[in-house]
Amino acid sequence: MKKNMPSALLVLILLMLWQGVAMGIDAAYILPSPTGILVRLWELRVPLFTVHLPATMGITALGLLISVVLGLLLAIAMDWNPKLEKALYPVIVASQTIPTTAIAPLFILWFGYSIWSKVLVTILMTFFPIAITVFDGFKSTKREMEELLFTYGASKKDVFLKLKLPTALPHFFSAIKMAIPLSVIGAAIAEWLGAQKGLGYFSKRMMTQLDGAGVFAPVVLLSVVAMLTVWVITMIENKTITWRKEL
Amino acid sequence: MKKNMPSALLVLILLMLWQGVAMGIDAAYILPSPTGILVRLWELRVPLFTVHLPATMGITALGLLISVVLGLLLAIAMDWNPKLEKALYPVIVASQTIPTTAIAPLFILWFGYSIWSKVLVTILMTFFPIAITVFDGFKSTKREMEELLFTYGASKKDVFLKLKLPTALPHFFSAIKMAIPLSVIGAAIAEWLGAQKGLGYFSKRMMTQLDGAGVFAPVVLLSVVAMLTVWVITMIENKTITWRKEL
Amino acid sequence: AGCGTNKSSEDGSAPKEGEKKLEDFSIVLDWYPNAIHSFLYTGIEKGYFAEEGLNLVINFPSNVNDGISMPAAGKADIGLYYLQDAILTATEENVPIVSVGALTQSSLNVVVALKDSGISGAKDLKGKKIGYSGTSLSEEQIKSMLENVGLSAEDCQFIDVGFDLMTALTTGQVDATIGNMVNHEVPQLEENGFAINYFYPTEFGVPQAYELVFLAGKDAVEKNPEKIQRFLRACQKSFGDMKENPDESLQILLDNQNAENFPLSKTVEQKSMETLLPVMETPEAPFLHQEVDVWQKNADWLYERGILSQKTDVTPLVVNLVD
Amino acid sequence: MLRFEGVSFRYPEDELGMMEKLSFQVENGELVAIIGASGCGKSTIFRLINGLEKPDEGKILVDERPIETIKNYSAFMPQKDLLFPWRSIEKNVCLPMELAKVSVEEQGRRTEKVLAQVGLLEYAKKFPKDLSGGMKQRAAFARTLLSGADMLLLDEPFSALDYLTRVEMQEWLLQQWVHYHKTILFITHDVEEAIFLAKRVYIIQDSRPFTEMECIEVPLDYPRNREDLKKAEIVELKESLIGKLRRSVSL
Amino acid sequence: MLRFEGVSFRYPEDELGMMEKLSFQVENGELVAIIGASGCGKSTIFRLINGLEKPDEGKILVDERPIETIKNYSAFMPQKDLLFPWRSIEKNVCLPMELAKVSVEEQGRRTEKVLAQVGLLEYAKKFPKDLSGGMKQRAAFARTLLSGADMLLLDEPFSALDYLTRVEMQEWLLQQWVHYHKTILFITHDVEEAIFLAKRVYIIQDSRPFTEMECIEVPLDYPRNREDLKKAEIVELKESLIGKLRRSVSL
Ligand SMILES: Nc1ncnc2c1ncn2[C@@H]1O[C@H](COP(=O)(O)OP(=O)(O)OP(=O)(O)O)[C@@H](O)[C@H]1O
Ligand SMILES: Nc1ncnc2c1ncn2[C@@H]1O[C@H](COP(=O)(O)OP(=O)(O)OP(=O)(O)O)[C@@H](O)[C@H]1O
Ligand SMILES: Cc1ncc(C[n+]2csc(CCO)c2C)c(N)n1
Ligand SMILES: [Mg+2]
Ligand SMILES: [Mg+2]
Repeated sequence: MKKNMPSALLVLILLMLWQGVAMGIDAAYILPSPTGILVRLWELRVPLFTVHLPATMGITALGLLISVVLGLLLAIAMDWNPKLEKALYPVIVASQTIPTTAIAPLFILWFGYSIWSKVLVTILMTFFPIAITVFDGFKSTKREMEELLFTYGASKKDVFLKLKLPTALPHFFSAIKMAIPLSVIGAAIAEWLGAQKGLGYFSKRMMTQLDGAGVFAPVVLLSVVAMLTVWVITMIENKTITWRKEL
Repeated sequence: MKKNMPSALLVLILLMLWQGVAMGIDAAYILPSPTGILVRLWELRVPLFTVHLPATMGITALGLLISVVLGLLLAIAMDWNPKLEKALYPVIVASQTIPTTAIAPLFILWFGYSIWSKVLVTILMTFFPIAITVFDGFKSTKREMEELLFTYGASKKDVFLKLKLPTALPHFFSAIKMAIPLSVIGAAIAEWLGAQKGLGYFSKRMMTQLDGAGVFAPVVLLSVVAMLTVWVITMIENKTITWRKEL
Repeated sequence: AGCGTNKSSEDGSAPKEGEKKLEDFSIVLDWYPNAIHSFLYTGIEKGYFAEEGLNLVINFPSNVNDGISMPAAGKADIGLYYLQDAILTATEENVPIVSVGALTQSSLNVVVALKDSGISGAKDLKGKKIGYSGTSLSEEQIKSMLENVGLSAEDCQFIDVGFDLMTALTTGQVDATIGNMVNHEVPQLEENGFAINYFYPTEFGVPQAYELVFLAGKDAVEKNPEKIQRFLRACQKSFGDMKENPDESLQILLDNQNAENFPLSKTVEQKSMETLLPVMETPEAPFLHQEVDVWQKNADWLYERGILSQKTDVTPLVVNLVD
Repeated sequence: MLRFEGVSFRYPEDELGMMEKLSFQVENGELVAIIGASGCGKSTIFRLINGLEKPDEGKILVDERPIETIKNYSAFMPQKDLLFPWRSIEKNVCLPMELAKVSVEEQGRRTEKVLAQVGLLEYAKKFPKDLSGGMKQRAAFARTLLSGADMLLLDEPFSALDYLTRVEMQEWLLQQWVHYHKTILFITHDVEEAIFLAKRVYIIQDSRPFTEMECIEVPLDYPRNREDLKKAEIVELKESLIGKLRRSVSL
Repeated sequence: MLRFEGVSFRYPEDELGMMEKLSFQVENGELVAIIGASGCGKSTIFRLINGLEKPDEGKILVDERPIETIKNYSAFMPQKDLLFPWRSIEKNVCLPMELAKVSVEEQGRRTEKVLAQVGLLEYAKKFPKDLSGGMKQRAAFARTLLSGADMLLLDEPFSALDYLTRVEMQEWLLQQWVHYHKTILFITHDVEEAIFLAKRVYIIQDSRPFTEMECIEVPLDYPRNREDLKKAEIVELKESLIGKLRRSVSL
């Protein structure tokens, strides 16, 4: 607890500043005050928690899961076969530069307003960073250690399991921590394109009504959830990786 | 050239597949064919290149620049002062989980239709990854090397310049390469929210008209530009960092 | 560019230095430019706004509600928005906005469905997927239409399709859409070869309203009404031209259209113009004229429907600056 | 049997070749030392044997088969310890056995035994960062011994050990060798160590590229005794070996 | 002058303390060797002197001032080379001078001179990965010498060098010492090296935690000659030192 003091203090100061400015402007549709947002969050708790939060969580969870599996598979495949790497790596990097959000409306034409069009946006936002980060992790194994394993007659699989996997583990954690916020952003974008529920949709709807506090309420909810997830993952990471500065 | 063969081949195969499927569906508004996109790109070259491309490039460039400067400053500040780190790091990580896109419509109310509302979205998308990645780079300096410098009577500044900076350089490059696509996505999102020009805006308009090829034309343009930038940066990186596997 | 909190200071107090120096006057449209906006382009082309010392800057909306939010936030001098939505937002969210003129004297909003879908009236909407632009009133209008024919709105699905009303319909993503203009979408869809059915919400209990109104920030109207008056005067003059010479006016619009973005079809816009001219000005009401009474009727209806939380007197919302 | 047949090699970064048409051979079960000035190419020979560098010319054969075609023929102890920071000492030592699919119980048994012998039993559960330099070296040595290969390549295995520990390790290595009769090549800077352990000592002399290694037989039988080192002929041999070490570096 | 006053220290990871109430002192301009079994705590003493670890108890003084209050009093050559992979050998050697704000020309001059002396002149522009183990060690040694500090702490500086190179480096170190009269503490496993270089030899004996270090004066004057090592009393001293090295590890 104690070590989080400075951070808590900073957040408090920022919130107070925000509250001050918001009260100064006194126009919730331009800048709602934190207290206003909390009040609104409380008022809207039923639809938010029973309908919209589950909907968005479903999209992000599904999207993340598929992204992680796909991303890992791809990273492993590229690490496995240099031909695959040569073929895929530039394509992946390149594909990352495609502003998926711009073509996202097409997904609705492909999948309709089902969850899949939204999951696809999420996957496209998170899949590439995961694949590339993890692959870079595999690539950053220490040459000398790889050579050593090689002299022990290690198979490719052995090198992978005994050396590359542990080396890439910190990268994997970074990738996940990076992907979580991205998946939330992806879901929010997707819900903009057309949705009947979800926190992104809800937020947008509130925007159309110029209900500033209502815009922020689901956003606050979303980021609290994302924060908690990131926090849990950081805990796991700290437990797992004790040798970061020693490699 | 030769070493890019597999990748070129893959791209070719993918394109041909795409073309085949698109011709099979034969409904450009669901899935335009690559050739159709190229034709449209050519037809639209004048507005795309004279109006929309410069507009979007302006946003991304400005956004990236500010993000890089801010992100670096923040990473350095946190590295400099443990108190600052304790206060800021959790806040930054947390703030990354805010789905900025969801509150982005508000930015238009703050800045109007000016470029700044769009630049802000771009900054919010790219700033955090840069700050965190670079800071993690600073943190990953080898303990023993830091101790050695310390015994030489190195000041904090020396440790920073002589050890942390070089150690974090690869992270910096990764951060930039990650930030470029994100900035493009950011700009595209921002242009959705409100713009009179720009490739994202253009693409969106084409969607309204069900002009599938027109949707893709600016997307293709954007990603070519982003790809070129990433490529240039990779070149610089390869020239600069020759010791990745040796640390 | 600054962060605009002290909104009125930039707009309101710019000193006039003779005829040469034009004052910027920004307007946010309700939709992409179409026949209903011809008079604005005509006015620019003919210099009527310049005569009033104004440099009219036309912005298209990027969100459906920009027509109200931008003038409210002081980021635009005036916005075009829908009357019922304006009442709702202005009262429920305390958005400081006033209406300074009505663009049409009657509703244009229609529900459109493809003929194949078999939807021809409110009774057929039950259980359908309905696309709308995100304005919350559209939902209420559908519900009230259903209740008007003795159905409940329980299982209607509402899908926010933003600006993509036509495409959502034609690609079969939704069964019907609300928020189409009878003058534009209807002929446009027909020209594109779609057989459609359409009907007015007003046929099913929704009160008649001035479809679109000019909204300005309350502050701006109080502090510098003269600037808006100048704008409105120029509008009236422009509308005069549009009425006199619709073809010329249309041509100006077509010349100014952004073809790559939102191409207009001449024939469609001609039809649109024919529909519009009789409702933008009627024998009883000149262009821009608005009656508080019409506003109040709508507000009362909103209250009856339970959309407005309080019975509201809308008199302060309506300010007639010209006649 | 290990045989170099006219092997030439040059690091791409260097202008001068490292070795040219080098031929030599080591019989199965032999214990051979390689000595030479710093930077003369000793470690490079090991890298070649391990297949970590490819000769520009010539062939390297193990039991008459080119090394490219075989696997698992050698166990290498590099100059750096290269312990994996994410594995405890125990787990580090297990590594080659894991790769050789030795059963877990067997791994446990052998690890315990070897750790006891190198004096690290109480450090089994610690991580490399908690060990002193010499302890890490012993852990790396233990790891090498437990790889099942018939040929051991040891690059300065005892350089970081104090005199007594070193002597014990040497004696223990000799025991192991007598017991299992593996082929052992080792690099050392300690001429006494070379003489005490090796049957033959290869000396790399200064010319660059070098084309041959002088070979000197140690006139002692196994098992050997430390006292043997005080014999006049051995002391003389030692002096002559030191004399033969011509540096390739110019100080 | 360096003085330990009742210093106690324990690594948090260990149960047993490393040292307890240890006191000793080294005069300015002295050349002192520390020997002891592997893992007995020699490197730890250097870490304490450098302030990299804080004593749990007691004080460490340099010139009567507690080390926390002063800077730049020592130059440390760690057991690992720790060359920076992104710097050429030349630049690596320059590092301490850069930190001491030595002018660039002066840096160039000194670097060239010292690199010539350690036999790495032609490798000046190469990067650490292109060097052999012994070469890296010499580069690290050169780097340490060029730091301006008055006290040098050398942790097994010559362990990876062949006999001749090592002897030359030793002689050169002695010259440097005679010339600049710096205080030098070095750790070695080579008893001969300790005797040849040092005026006094500290021996860490096996008990854990250790409370004192035995100190032995070497009865030789400077400048010394290699031949001196063959004197009977020195040979005897050497034997007795080896005898004194009781391992703390149980083999
Ligand atoms: N960073 C550390 N954390 C915990 N324990 C350590 C650490 N460094 C060393 N030790 C422990 O302290 C003891 C002494 O280590 P030290 O490095 O001082 O030995 P040394 O005398 O230099 O040995 P060597 O000659 O092998 O280098 C060892 O038993 C080791 O396990
Ligand atoms: N990876 C490499 N790339 C380029 N040159 C190298 C590489 N490794 C070693 N060298 C060069 O090859 C030469 C011999 O190196 P090697 O490591 O074989 O020496 P060594 O005999 O083992 O020396 P030492 O006893 O100091 O370890 C050195 O001059 C070195 O500069
Ligand atoms: C040509 C044209 N087409 C559609 C609309 C949008 N629209 C008309 S009515 C309505 C519902 C208001 O609650 C909406 C969204 C427009 N403005 N202009
Ligand atoms: Mg070597
Ligand atoms: Mg040590």
